[in-house]
Amino acid sequence: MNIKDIKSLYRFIKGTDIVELEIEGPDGKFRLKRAEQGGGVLAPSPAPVVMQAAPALEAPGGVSEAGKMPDNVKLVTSPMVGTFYSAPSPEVDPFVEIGATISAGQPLCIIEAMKLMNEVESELSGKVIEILVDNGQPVEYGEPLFMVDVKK
Amino acid sequence: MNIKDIKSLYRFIKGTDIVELEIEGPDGKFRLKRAEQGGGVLAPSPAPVVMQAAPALEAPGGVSEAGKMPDNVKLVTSPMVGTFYSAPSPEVDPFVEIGATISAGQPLCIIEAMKLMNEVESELSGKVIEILVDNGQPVEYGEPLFMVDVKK
Amino acid sequence: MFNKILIANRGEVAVRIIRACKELGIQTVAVYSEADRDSLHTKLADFAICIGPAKGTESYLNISSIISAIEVADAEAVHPGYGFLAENAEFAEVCENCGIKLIGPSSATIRVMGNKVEAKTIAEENKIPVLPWSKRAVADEKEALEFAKEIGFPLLIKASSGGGGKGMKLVHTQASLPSAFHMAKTEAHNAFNDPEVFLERFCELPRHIEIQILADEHGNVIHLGERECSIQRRHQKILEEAPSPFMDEKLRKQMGDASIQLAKAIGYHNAGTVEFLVDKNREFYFMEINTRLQVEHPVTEMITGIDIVKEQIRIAAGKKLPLKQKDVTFTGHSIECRINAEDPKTFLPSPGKITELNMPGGPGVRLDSAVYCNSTVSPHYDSMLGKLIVHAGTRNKAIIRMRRALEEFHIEGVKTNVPLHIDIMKDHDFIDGHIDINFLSRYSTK
Amino acid sequence: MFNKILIANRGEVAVRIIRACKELGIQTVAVYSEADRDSLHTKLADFAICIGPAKGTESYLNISSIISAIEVADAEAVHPGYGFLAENAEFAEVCENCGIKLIGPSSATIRVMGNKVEAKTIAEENKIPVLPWSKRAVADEKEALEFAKEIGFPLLIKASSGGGGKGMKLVHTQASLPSAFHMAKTEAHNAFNDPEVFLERFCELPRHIEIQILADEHGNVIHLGERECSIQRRHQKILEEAPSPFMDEKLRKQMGDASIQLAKAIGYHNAGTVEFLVDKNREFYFMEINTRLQVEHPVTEMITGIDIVKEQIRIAAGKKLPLKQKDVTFTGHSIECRINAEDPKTFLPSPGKITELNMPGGPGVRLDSAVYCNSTVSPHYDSMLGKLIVHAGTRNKAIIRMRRALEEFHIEGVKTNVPLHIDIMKDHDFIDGHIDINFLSRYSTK
Repeated sequence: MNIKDIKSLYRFIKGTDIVELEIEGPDGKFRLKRAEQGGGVLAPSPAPVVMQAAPALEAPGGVSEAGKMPDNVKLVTSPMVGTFYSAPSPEVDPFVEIGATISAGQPLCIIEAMKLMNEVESELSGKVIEILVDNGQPVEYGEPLFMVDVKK
Repeated sequence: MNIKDIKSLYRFIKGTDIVELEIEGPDGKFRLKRAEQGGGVLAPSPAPVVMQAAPALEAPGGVSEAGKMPDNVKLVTSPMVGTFYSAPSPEVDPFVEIGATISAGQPLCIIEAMKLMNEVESELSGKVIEILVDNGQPVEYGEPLFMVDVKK
Repeated sequence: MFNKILIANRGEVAVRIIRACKELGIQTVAVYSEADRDSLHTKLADFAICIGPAKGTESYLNISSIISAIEVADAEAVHPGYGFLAENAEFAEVCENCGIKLIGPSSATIRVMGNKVEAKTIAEENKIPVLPWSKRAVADEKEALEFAKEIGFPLLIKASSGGGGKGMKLVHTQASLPSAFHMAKTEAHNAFNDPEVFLERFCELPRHIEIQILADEHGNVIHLGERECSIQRRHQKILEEAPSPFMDEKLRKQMGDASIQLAKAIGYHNAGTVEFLVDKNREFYFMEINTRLQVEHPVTEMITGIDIVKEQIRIAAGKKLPLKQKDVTFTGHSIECRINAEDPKTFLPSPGKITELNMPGGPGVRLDSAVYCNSTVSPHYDSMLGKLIVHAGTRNKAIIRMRRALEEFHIEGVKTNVPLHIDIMKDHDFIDGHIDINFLSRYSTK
Repeated sequence: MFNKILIANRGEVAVRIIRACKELGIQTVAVYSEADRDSLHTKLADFAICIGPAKGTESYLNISSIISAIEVADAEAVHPGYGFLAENAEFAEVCENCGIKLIGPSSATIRVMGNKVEAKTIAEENKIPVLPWSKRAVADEKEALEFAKEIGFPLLIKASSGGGGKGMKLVHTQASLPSAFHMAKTEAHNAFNDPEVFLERFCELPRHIEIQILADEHGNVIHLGERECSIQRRHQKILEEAPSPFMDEKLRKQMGDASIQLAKAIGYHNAGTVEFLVDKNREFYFMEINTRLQVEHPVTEMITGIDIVKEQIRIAAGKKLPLKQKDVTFTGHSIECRINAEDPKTFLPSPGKITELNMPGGPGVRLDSAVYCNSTVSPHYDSMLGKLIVHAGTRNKAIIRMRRALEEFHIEGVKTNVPLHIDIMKDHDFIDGHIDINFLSRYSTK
């Protein structure tokens, strides 16, 4: 666990309702505490981090491995590098918000790449339990965007 | 297992009564067959090998690990680098021969180092079952010289 | 000078470019596929962006992903390395349109030089010697037979968009020309999506010698001497050296002058390599220009002391060349061995996890590598682990040093061509400098 | 030339010597202790002989074991490296008596130069500047007080057989002289089995600058310029460079001429290093001659292109120096960082198994190392893992390159002083060349 790892984890946590995270190594311990229902942890980040800092030599895997989730929670990841937009234009409402019920094929967000607006459609049906990135934030290929509870 | 390993093992085997040796890796298999009692495998080597060729990067450990011996068989190893002589002078009989019963403190051989003749005394009592080096052969520090059955 | 450069590549060349940037005080952005999350270039860059899955077409060859990554990273320039998008005119054009500086020549230069018929035509117009050829793309069998009469047999059918031997056919007799012509067209179409082919006289047992040039954006062009690249297997170089044991001062000046003249004629800028065939009578023939950094650039760096990658970056930033031709001097001899993860006998790639690794070191040894112990050699990309480069006072000393260094190389988990390189270092023909592009094929049947 | 050389050492210097021998076509015999069975020098040599248990006194310092090994290996010469038996006059004498060629000066030279009183006396006789001193060993307190009046305070009490700061005491006042004198004698006796001490003026904030010389057995002596070795911790060098940022052509000539003169006066042969203190007024004072290869020899090799280890071997084989002084030229700047397995804060050794390793590479980087991934750093010997050496056109570029290379260094399983070296590369005093032998002590309190 070095500064880069911590930064990278923090960046992950920042977009979620995780309020406590404890990790021991190697593979030994893992503790995660989420905010109580209704807690408003999801404040927008004032200075969005531009990209993932290069992982240090000792950092295995990427952000998506940071937490192990229950089987019913799935991630929607970014299909390309670009800028994440939660709505088709600044004036209108976001495609989805936390708590929304979604079905496969429904548009979830837009990734702008090379000035093209690419609509990302959901491959899952369920309930959106987290939006992991901020509006206007650059995202990598494979970066988790939404947490969906597929049981609901 | 490369040529160097094979040569090194052959050199080890040459001074013993091993007649067959099978090794598989890694740590998987090991088979060793010794000569029948009275079999004369211990022919003197016509061209003594001057020294141990450098072990290749992949060769773990040294000669002494090549075979695992029964608990009652112990090795007398060379206390220094030098030339092994089985007798105090060419005209006289060797200190010990195969089958000899020895007791602790008894001289076993001479190692010549820097023109000095160093008598090697036994720290074991028992029966000499193998002499592992040839008369006049250079030996390393720690190189096995005699196999002694300490039960007898 | 640039503040931040994105490197649109992977492996040792990405590491090489990161090193140059760090020494120039420029921030680096690596892009990586999912398979390269733990690769050295991903770890060494200041920033790293995942651009797609392992497959090259979906990551390192995906122009829109890379442009997006440049934009989100706010990089001012992009270095394409070699391979992938390095000679892709479309990528260069997109960069130009997006206001991103591509560290290389213009898209127009890349496009023209990517077509061998156009390149040869321009060379001839500039009085650079070329092998007798059909002077244009050959339309049909009938034209082929006509041109063949002029050129004579044996001759080569080559693809206009070709490279790496694909779409190339050697024809010894008129009788076999028609079928070879159609096969070449089909191959060219499949490999390059362009069935255009032309005819060229076949040069027997030539040497492959190339001239490194540097051209700034102010019209200054210099050459950094030649590289001998005759040791090839199936048109893939595996060992290069500088200077060429075949070269003399007069021929170097002729080939260097021709290269500079051509570069000036086409308004070339940035680093480039002019490839020639040289026959046993020391006649040289223009083949093509590689509009990018070459794998084998370090041997030139070792004998000239010039950092070609840094010069590329400075040129792209609009700087003038710091040297004139007379300032370029050559010291000693350098050899590069490409270390590939492959079976030294079957030449089949050997991907896997590197479980033990000892790299050579000591005086006169340079390693441009992208692997480390416990790293994984991916099956998705080319099998080159890195390059072992030596420098010494003379060619003979360089050969001895390379052999010493190769013998220190120890790797487990993947097979490599190190044993083949050791054999080459002991080969009397190689030691005597008797090499041509068939050296390795003759050699491997020994 | 020799056919077979035994290397009476371990670690990176043994590897360095094996490399030189291989390039000269000489067979190599490594000796190793039981703890070094899997060490790199054991693996790289053509032959390897186990000479004893891990403890140095029973293996690498055991003269009779090493002589026996030379005899059974039938080696014609022995290279002692540095440390262990490298400046042991008795070992040199035994070699001479046994007809074994020691690659180094004669036992007589080693013995005389091992005694600092004798060395300083000879230097003074040859008009080489020395710091004001007692001119001989000091017998008792009374003599010490008399000499102290002449020399003045502050002064140093030093052991005649000393080295590495042992038996050395700094004295500021007459009152503290007697007790310091007795403490120094006791320390000297314990450390070197020789209680002899002498007095010397204390030079404040000096630089430690040394001159590399090469002397053949035919009376020819040249110098290869200086090395700046002021970055020391407790009298242990950790970083060296060449040329010294403090040096100018005039001072280099003066110190070089003095070194050559001294070497000729004592009939020195083989490689050697003349150590000087240089004060802020550019006055230089002879300290001692190291009658062996220095750890930091690569920085001189990098700027001169001369392979010092090969020259040592050629000289020992009776060859004449291939160069005259005027042929020695200096190109660019070189820095060496000693990479030690130690805690970068507490400086305590950190032995262990290396579980992850990425070594730096690329242009201008040389690694003289004896470790590999999955190898074990033994607690029995000194903690140096190897040396990272860079070369570049200027000192500033060399510093940037070293920092880049250090940042690529990645090792797990042992702690190293790489972070300390990175800090030094960023230090403004270091970058500006404001260094003296207290640099690191001031630095570590920052």
